[in-house]
Amino acid sequence: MAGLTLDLIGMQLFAGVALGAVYVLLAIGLSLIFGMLTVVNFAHGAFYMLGAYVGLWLMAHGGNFWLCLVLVPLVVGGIGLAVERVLIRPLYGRGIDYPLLLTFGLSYIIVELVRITFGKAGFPFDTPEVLQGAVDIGVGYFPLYRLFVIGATAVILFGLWLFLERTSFGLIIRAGARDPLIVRVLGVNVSRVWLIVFGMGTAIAAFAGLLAAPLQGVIPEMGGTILAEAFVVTVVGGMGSLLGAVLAGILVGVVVSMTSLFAPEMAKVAIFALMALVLLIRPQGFFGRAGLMS
Amino acid sequence: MTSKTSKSTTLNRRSLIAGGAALAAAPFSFHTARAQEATIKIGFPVPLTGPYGAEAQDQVRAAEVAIAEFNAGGGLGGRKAELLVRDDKLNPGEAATRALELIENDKANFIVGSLSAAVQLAINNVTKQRGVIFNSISQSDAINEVADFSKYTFHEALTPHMTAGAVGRYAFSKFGKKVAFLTADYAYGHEMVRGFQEAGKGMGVEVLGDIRHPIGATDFSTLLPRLQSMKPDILVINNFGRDQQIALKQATDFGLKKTTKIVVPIMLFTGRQAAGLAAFDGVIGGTSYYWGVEDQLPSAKSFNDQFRKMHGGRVPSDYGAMGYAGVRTVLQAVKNAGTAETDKVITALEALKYDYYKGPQYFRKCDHQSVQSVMIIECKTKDMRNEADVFQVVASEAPNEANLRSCEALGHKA
Amino acid sequence: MATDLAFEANRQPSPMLEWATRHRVALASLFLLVFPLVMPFKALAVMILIYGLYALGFNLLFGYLGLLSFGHSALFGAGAYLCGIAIVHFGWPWYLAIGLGLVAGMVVALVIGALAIRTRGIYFAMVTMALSQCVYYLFYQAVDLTGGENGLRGVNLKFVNIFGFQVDFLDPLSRYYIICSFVIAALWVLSRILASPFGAVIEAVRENEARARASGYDVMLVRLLTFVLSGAFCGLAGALLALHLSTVPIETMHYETSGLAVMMCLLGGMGTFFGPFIGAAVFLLLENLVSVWTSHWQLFVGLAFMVCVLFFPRGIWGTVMERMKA
Amino acid sequence: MMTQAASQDQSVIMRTEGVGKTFGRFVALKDITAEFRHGAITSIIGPNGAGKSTYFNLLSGAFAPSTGKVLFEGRDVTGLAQHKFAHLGIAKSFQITNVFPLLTTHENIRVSLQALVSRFDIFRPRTRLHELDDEAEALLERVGLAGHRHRLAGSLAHGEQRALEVGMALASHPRLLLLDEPTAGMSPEETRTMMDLIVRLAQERTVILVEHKMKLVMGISDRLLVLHHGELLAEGTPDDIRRNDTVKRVYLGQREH
Repeated sequence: MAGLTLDLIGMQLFAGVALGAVYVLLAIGLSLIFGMLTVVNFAHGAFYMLGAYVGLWLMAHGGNFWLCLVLVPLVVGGIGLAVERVLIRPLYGRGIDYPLLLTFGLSYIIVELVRITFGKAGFPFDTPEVLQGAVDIGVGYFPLYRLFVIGATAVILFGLWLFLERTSFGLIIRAGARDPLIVRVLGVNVSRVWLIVFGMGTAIAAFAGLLAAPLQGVIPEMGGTILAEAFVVTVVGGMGSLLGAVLAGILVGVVVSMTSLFAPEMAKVAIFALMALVLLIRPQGFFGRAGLMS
Repeated sequence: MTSKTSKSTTLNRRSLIAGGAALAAAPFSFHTARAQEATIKIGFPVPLTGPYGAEAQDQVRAAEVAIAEFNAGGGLGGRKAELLVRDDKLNPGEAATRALELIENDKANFIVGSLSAAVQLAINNVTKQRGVIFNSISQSDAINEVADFSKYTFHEALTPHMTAGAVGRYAFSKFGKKVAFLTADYAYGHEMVRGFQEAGKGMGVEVLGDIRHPIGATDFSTLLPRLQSMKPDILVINNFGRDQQIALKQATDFGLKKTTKIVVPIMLFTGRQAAGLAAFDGVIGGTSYYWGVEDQLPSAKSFNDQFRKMHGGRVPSDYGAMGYAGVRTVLQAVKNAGTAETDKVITALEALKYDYYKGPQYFRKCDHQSVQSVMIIECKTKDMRNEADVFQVVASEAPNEANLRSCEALGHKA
Repeated sequence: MATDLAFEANRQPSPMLEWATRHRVALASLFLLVFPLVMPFKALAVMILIYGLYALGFNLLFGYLGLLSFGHSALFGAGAYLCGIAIVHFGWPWYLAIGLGLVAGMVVALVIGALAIRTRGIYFAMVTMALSQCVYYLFYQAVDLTGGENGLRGVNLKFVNIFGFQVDFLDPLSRYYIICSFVIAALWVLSRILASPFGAVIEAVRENEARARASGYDVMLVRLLTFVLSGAFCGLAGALLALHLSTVPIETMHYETSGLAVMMCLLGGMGTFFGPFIGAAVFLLLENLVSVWTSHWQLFVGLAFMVCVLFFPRGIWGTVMERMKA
Repeated sequence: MMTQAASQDQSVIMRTEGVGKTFGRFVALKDITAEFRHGAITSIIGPNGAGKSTYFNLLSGAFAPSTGKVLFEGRDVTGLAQHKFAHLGIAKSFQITNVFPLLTTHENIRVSLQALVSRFDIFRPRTRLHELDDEAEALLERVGLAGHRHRLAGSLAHGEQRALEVGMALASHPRLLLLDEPTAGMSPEETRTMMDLIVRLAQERTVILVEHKMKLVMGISDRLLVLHHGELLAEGTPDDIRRNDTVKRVYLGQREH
């Protein structure tokens, strides 16, 4: 391990956190949707991909990246609303298998529609000009855009926190995530809450997809790979727990980056090994409710 | 029937991929046209779905050109050729099933195709057991080795050893001797590393490190700081397709290009189009074919023109072009042998000396590897004639058996 | 995770249905005899048999015991690899290799099961997936034995010797019937298991774990044993796959193969005897037919799933059985 | 399975020595030492939140106590797995109806019977276990469900389900039967039938019952334990309890319903 310096470890940590940021955004949506609707959303990766493609389309039609950051979540969130209303709502109360299967089928359809519309090959997605280049973060030069991803994630998390803590609607969601029955007891219009939660989850996924686009470029399959990892994060954090999703997301990012330092080819399996370990010690994840969905 | 063309535009590819009009016209006659006995059937399994769908589609287009030429030339005494396209979904199990379908059900005479090492090895195992000629158009070192090779196995594509060797010899002499590798952790990646290292022997090359990443990685940010800290003259990125695009993009973001020359064994035409100039700018890579050589090579010019004519003015990609050569070699051998009988076609293939699109080629006797040129390319940044004019050929290594792994090394008796 | 499909429970069904249920394996055998003749091609018919058997093994755990595993690809893959390795590297006779594949499925099931059975619900699904990914990685890295990413090649079987008769294994129809005989045997064994006292215990545990425990059943042990039995079926299916394809792709172990079992099972009707088979047949046929016609076959597969979920929630066979009972 | 401590009083079937249970920081039960006599009906009573159910769960092995010991026929059974209790001769019914809803009543009983003879027999047809069928039939008769043998347990009326559950508990030939509020949610008529059944069952075995409605058990119990705030408030015969001032204050003082 020649050349293993503190600076390098510092860089790895930063890289890990930046990597984790995208996981966090995806896991939050998954966790929110699962916690409230008990829907295991297999189409989440497809919405993530859709975010990148909608961004691509907007940019090609005269939009800029900053506008996309606002419009993409709105557009994809809108699609999410429609999906919940038309496809998922009829399945409530039928157990978790059915929404799972439906969203799985839906992910096939979304990916294929994108292939038909945009083609099978991917597209480049340029990093916005002001965010290009690398900056000195004390331990080395780190790409500015990745710092922006960390910042943007923090902003989204802060906004979400404000929304959940300071609005009455947020209160309902927090209560509901802890116990879905409570919401009904409170006499709230449950279907409207669920509709909005699903829309929010997909909007955040789309935002994550847009953020990831300049890192990786855009292809129709981009959601598939990351979905499995996002599930790991969600489960490690405890399904239904937002705090868990945040901590687990960063943890997984850091575990990947640290594994990359010592045994890079094991970076992928490390994620799964971590999950197995966490669940064997704590079967409901960090902050999950015990016995949920059993 | 092969004049049926898949007209595709970048934004709308809702076109039928079936190779023949018969398939398109009668979607449910999945037995494929029970054409008269006389038709020479070439099964063509390629990954139409999956990450290499774009390349696969181009392979089909190029193969169609070969079929059309053969049929326009009167076929084999009037016997026409037919292309049976199958989607192997980039999955070896699916590919083996498709190969079984093509052989057992469609009675295909030959199989040409595949776009991954694992897939071609799976198809090869099926075809060699059943004594059917398979001409692989995808890179692999393993398929030439004695364990997998059979007399029915032909390999039209380059091998990682040839590609990496050519790129290595070029790069090490030009950009420096301190080399670091970033390698996808599977056979293809390892084979590339081996190719580079053998090329570097005797050139005083110093390997600073070889960092392996899991195949299908979407993020290299955790590996790049380490590579950066090694301060290499050359960073060789031994991965393929999407992995390569992302790795190049992120290496650019991390500013690696400022201090280091980045080299890839295979630089894909479609990859360059998907990832954009910024990622590929300044990168040196190898390829089996770039259409731009038509100015120097008459065979390339003629192939490109045929392709343009049949496919709405587009130009063939590197992997696509191998679909052409893969099918045309087999059909030419059929013509030379005067029959579609397997053993005679094998003999004809072994005797074939051809120049179809990239200069002279022939199949080496011991492992049926096509001995051919390797082109070294780099991105064009200016003077592009059109959208497809993305590379320029900076060097070309002439066909030379010495650049292949020796027959003994592959386990063949000399 | 309540299933409401307990067709094995004797609640006085119609005599016709009861007769059919009692002789279901015989009836299925008759059907399977003519099955390859109506399929587009024999290799597809074999794939349906193999994936049907795989889904059947999965269904024992998912449909009958009520545990959703996302790790079954490890059992399937272990069966395929061990059968293949026995032939390629050790030159074992084919029948012993199949036996080894079956045992390998059980052993991997025992290991994964022993670790995972303490978790429940969605967590169980995730632990099994994680552990199966670790198994995947193990086989991926053992390049000398498994061929790594290139897959294991050379599982070549030209002839099989059955009671002195030399049968050409490369002949598509003979291959079908040889593999079919294993599948029918497996169906028969499964039918016996479901009708056995232990079959009742499996369902009891699914229906009410706490009650089963209070009645004196070691629920963990029941789960583990069922997991291992499930592994035997999946391991056998894997072994047959290795022989049929003559290669073992690493994809066999990928978690998407686990997902496939879930999909086939739900499509056909979980907790029903033939559901997994029907699901496998419909899935593979649909994929095959549509993918010859258009490269956008995934659109149609996706649509078929959604239609099934929205309109036939009990799956195809589940819906048929329900109609027949009503 | 046999009693090992001969020094123990043979008339005591179950004994708890200083058992307590905490959930996190919440103390549900503390330091209870009590004895249950062989052949008697003992009722555990107390107001809501007194710790009755927790105590019941410790006795029936649903979970282990945080402190103290549980002895059955002189044998220490503290922390033993739940399913082993059935094999020792302890059976229980749950407070919330707990049957196998999608199995028939007959299957419900038979599965319970089978637990003692054939748990892991995976190959013989279960229909060949004739003796179990006959015994299941007899048990159905006993709990008054003979006419419902082919119905799915989930489709039975509430009272019938409770009866079925008692039948299932009896299937393990228990020497000790633990019943958690067996009449919860029942109509007065169903309650009367159930009480009659309990008295009949108690002729052959020991019964411990948890009940919220004190009046109901006064008549049939031999002994009573009164819990309050997780502690043992009093124990004795029904008459003792009736006369106990503390009990009157904390328990009878409340409105019964």
